[in-house]
Amino acid sequence: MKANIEIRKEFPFINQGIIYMDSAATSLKPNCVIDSQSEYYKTMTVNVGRGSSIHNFNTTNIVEKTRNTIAQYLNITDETQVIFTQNSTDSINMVANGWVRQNITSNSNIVITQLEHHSNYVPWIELCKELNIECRIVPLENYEINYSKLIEYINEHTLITAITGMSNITGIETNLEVVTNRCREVGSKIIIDAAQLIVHKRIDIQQLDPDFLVFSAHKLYGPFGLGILYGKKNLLEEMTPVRYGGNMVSYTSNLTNIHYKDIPFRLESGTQNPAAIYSFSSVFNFIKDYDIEETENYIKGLSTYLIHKLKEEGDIIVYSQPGSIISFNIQGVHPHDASQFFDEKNIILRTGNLCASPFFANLEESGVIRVSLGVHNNIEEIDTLLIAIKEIKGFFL
Amino acid sequence: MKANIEIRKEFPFINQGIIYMDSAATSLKPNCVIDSQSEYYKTMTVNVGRGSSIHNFNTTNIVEKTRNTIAQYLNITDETQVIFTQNSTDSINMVANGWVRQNITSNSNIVITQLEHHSNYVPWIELCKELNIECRIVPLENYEINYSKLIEYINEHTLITAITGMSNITGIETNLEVVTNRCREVGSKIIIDAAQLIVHKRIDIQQLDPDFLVFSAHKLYGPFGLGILYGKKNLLEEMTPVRYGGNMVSYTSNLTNIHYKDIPFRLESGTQNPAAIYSFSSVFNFIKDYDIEETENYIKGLSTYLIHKLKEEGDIIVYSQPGSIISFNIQGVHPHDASQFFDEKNIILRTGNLCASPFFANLEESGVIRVSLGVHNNIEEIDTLLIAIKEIKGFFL
Amino acid sequence: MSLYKETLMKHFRNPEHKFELENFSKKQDGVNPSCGDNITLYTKINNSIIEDISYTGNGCAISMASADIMCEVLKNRDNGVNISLDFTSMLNGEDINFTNELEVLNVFKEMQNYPARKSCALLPWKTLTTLLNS
Amino acid sequence: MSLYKETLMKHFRNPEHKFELENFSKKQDGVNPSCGDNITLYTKINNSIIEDISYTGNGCAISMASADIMCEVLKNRDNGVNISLDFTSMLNGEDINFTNELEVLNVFKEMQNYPARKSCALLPWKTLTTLLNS
Ligand SMILES: Cc1ncc(COP(=O)(O)O)c(C=O)c1O
Ligand SMILES: Cc1ncc(COP(=O)(O)O)c(C=O)c1O
Repeated sequence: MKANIEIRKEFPFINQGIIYMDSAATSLKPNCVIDSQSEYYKTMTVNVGRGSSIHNFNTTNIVEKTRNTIAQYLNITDETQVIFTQNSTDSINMVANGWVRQNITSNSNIVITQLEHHSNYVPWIELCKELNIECRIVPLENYEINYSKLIEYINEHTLITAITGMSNITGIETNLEVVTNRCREVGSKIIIDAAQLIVHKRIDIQQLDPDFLVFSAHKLYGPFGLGILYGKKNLLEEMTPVRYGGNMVSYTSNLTNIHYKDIPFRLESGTQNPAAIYSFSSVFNFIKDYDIEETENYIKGLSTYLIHKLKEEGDIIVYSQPGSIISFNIQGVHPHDASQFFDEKNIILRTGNLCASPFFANLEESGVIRVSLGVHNNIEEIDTLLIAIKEIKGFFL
Repeated sequence: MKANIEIRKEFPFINQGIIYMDSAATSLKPNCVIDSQSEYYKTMTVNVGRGSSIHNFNTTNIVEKTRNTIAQYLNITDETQVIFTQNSTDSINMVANGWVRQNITSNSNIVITQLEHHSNYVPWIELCKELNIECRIVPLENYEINYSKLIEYINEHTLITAITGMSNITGIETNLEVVTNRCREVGSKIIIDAAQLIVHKRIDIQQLDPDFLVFSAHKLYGPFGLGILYGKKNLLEEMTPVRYGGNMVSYTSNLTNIHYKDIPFRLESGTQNPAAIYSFSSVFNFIKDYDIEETENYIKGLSTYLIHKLKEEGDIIVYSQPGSIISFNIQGVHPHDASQFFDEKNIILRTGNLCASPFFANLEESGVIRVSLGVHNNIEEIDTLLIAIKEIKGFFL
Repeated sequence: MSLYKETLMKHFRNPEHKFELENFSKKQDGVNPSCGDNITLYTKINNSIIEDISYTGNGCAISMASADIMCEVLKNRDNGVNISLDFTSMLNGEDINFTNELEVLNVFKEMQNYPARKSCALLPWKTLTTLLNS
Repeated sequence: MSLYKETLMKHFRNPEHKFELENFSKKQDGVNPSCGDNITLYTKINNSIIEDISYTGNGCAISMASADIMCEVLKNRDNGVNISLDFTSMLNGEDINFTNELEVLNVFKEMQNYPARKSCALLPWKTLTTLLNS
């Protein structure tokens, strides 16, 4: 791993004296990502389409090359299984409305967990309500998924199990093997919300073998406005598009017989964002420099120190284990009151329910203070954070 | 209007010796748009959300300010009626699945025209097929909408009329007054696809008074990945979200009672693209320098000259009238064969069915050569184009 | 922390009106969608005069103190809606100065400089407006 | 225009196989989704030998010439699938040289440099493969 001081230079945002501890909301963007997006607009510009000009061909090629790069990164053999979407939320809703809706029967159930982000929770709740289907919500135990309940809840009637690969509150990784095994056993499909996991673990699709997996570019050093949907080929081919329009049509006959292209194009209607796609492709060069395990160990070191200090401090509830995300509460202080003190030290972190309100259903607290760390953070920044926490305690307690 | 030589400097893409005549596919991006997108990533970065920190508040503010700017530009009194989407295609599908689907009855019909882009055509065709509803396709007459048929087709059973404000093939503006009047008369809702119109005409929502209107930022000098949906307040409030997830949830109770925020947020789930939104806001400064009518007159001058020369040339079918879009065919030459000759002169234009295949249903041709002009084009470029056309004719005929 | 004035902290720490009113005549829930803070207002209204008012709820110091102070100043008044309008205007940057019994509301003037927290201070007042208009 | 060789233009302008075969035994439609070019192939196949082959269709010079040339070289052959594979490889940049009766196919070698047009030249061959495999 490069020296921290070198790494920090790659991220212009923190060179303004900001302490960025909100990587789980969106990761910092390295210069190469920012610059390549501009480069696209300056030197390539044109819309992607299946036109006949060479410029058009070249930009289309950029998109397809990126698709291939992503497939390789995730060890997906067939790149047509990589669909470009808007973000994780979009990807999940596509599966809910484009596949699950079509395949559900009245005695099906859907399994989700209390640990989900709203984006992998609300779509399922609403679909189940609309179709009058049972939605089974696996409860938590000690802020973690209760795996024995999970195994109990997933049964022969489970059409799909929707589960996060890593909680955006606790940062704890899901034991995906247990879940996928159970799903295989009873024939449930599985969709993995890898929005958080993607930046912390090298995902091997062939090994993990999920039916669907989603993530957002913006949480993997990439630009906003770009999401990924991976799916098994036969499932993607079965999917009904949730958006109809340009680019997906192969040809029409008699005005109303519309013939569609094959996947991935059939599921990517409307003008895509080739600038974002090009920019995202540069991420895969960037992360070559950062051995993901080494980076994780570095971050784990920082958070081990932080958690140790928080416990030493006292009056603090910690919901996390050492890892990239550390959520906690200072007893007696509302997270939003604390946030004022972080602001004054130019520390960016997140407070509140973090779009994962089910987590708080059985807790007294309705929110947390979340510190989420990235490769750019260092021990001095943790110390500044700890000073802020001391001040908060001093003021409020 | 600024001198053309000055205007051209604003668009880095054409400073590579490229003749860009594909503005209808996506407009050129001025430096301010490209730079502000980078600026967002370099100095603001953070995700938009309703967090409590000041940084978060500031980025959220950028989004809301842009919403306000757009509302003002379109003369919309209430900015909550401006919804950020992915592109026009996304906006149209939102209306189809979020409002029309919920309000349709078995004797409703939907009216569209043969002039539509696939994005305002296929969603309606497919919805009607799925729900077994009549879809009435207004035919063309002389490459234009047949207005007497249109008036006949729209009747008391018409739930919605979906119509383009300007054809992306002919460039001819729709007489929207006739259409909206007829819709009012019989109580049909109207959705206007302003994807092409937006850059050529200042739209005044209060005067035009449509029920829905959509466009894409990327066709108005803006970035990819951002669309707009305008809707009447009561209709937006009635809309069912097509995507559920983060940001739209107000609070949840008992795990399954989910309370949503008001519009616009209820319809904007998942991480938005604040960089694109910020970048798009700079467009509205940029276009202040370009009186839209003056610009249109300038472009009309170029195309009048072009059409005159094409007719002089002979063996050419022209589908357009003077305006920003000129589509034509060289008789006996397939558009794709022609495209090779334009490539060699570094002229970017579009050939094919332009994602509007219904237009060709009754024609012998299955595609066109489309020249679409912008404020940056000039007479020398038109002359180069004409030389290429002469060469094509010389070679093939 | 200039935001957390002493008066404000006093009301947060030792609230005087944070309980469920007995025999209330009207009740109203309010939520701040930006953070989940919630409040329930209880009022006894007679001839448009707020004879008694209290609240319960969960939220940050700003929202809870704002609720407590609101209850304090509104008791035995009939112009809650107007005060609410003035209070909102003050937070939005207008040069408004409360006097006499309402003077305490001026502690929130500082919120002009903390735009991210305005909605906290406004939550009880918004809830009040809903209650009075319903 | 190095792309539009004389041989190619000859086949485009004066096609010899562009008609519907009488008594064809198998027929196959093909479309190029990237541009709408379409073709219908007609074949008479006997013991895996293509005894006769023709086409009709609508498309650019490249796709139509490619179809005409394909019909010319395939008549009385039984290894259409293999030739199709080689042809595709050549367009994708492999160093393949057709000889004898197949030599004419080398005019398409230039297409390596026109990636946007490859699919035009391939349309008839793809359609053929579908036909032979069905
Ligand atoms: C008339 C018209 N409608 C809709 C669209 C679709 O726009 P987008 O691809 O940005 O969704 C286009 C352009 O592609 C268009 O020209
Ligand atoms: C676990 C998890 N799932 C889903 C999402 C939604 O991602 P996006 O907003 O990019 O769609 C997030 C982040 O917001 C997340 O942390």
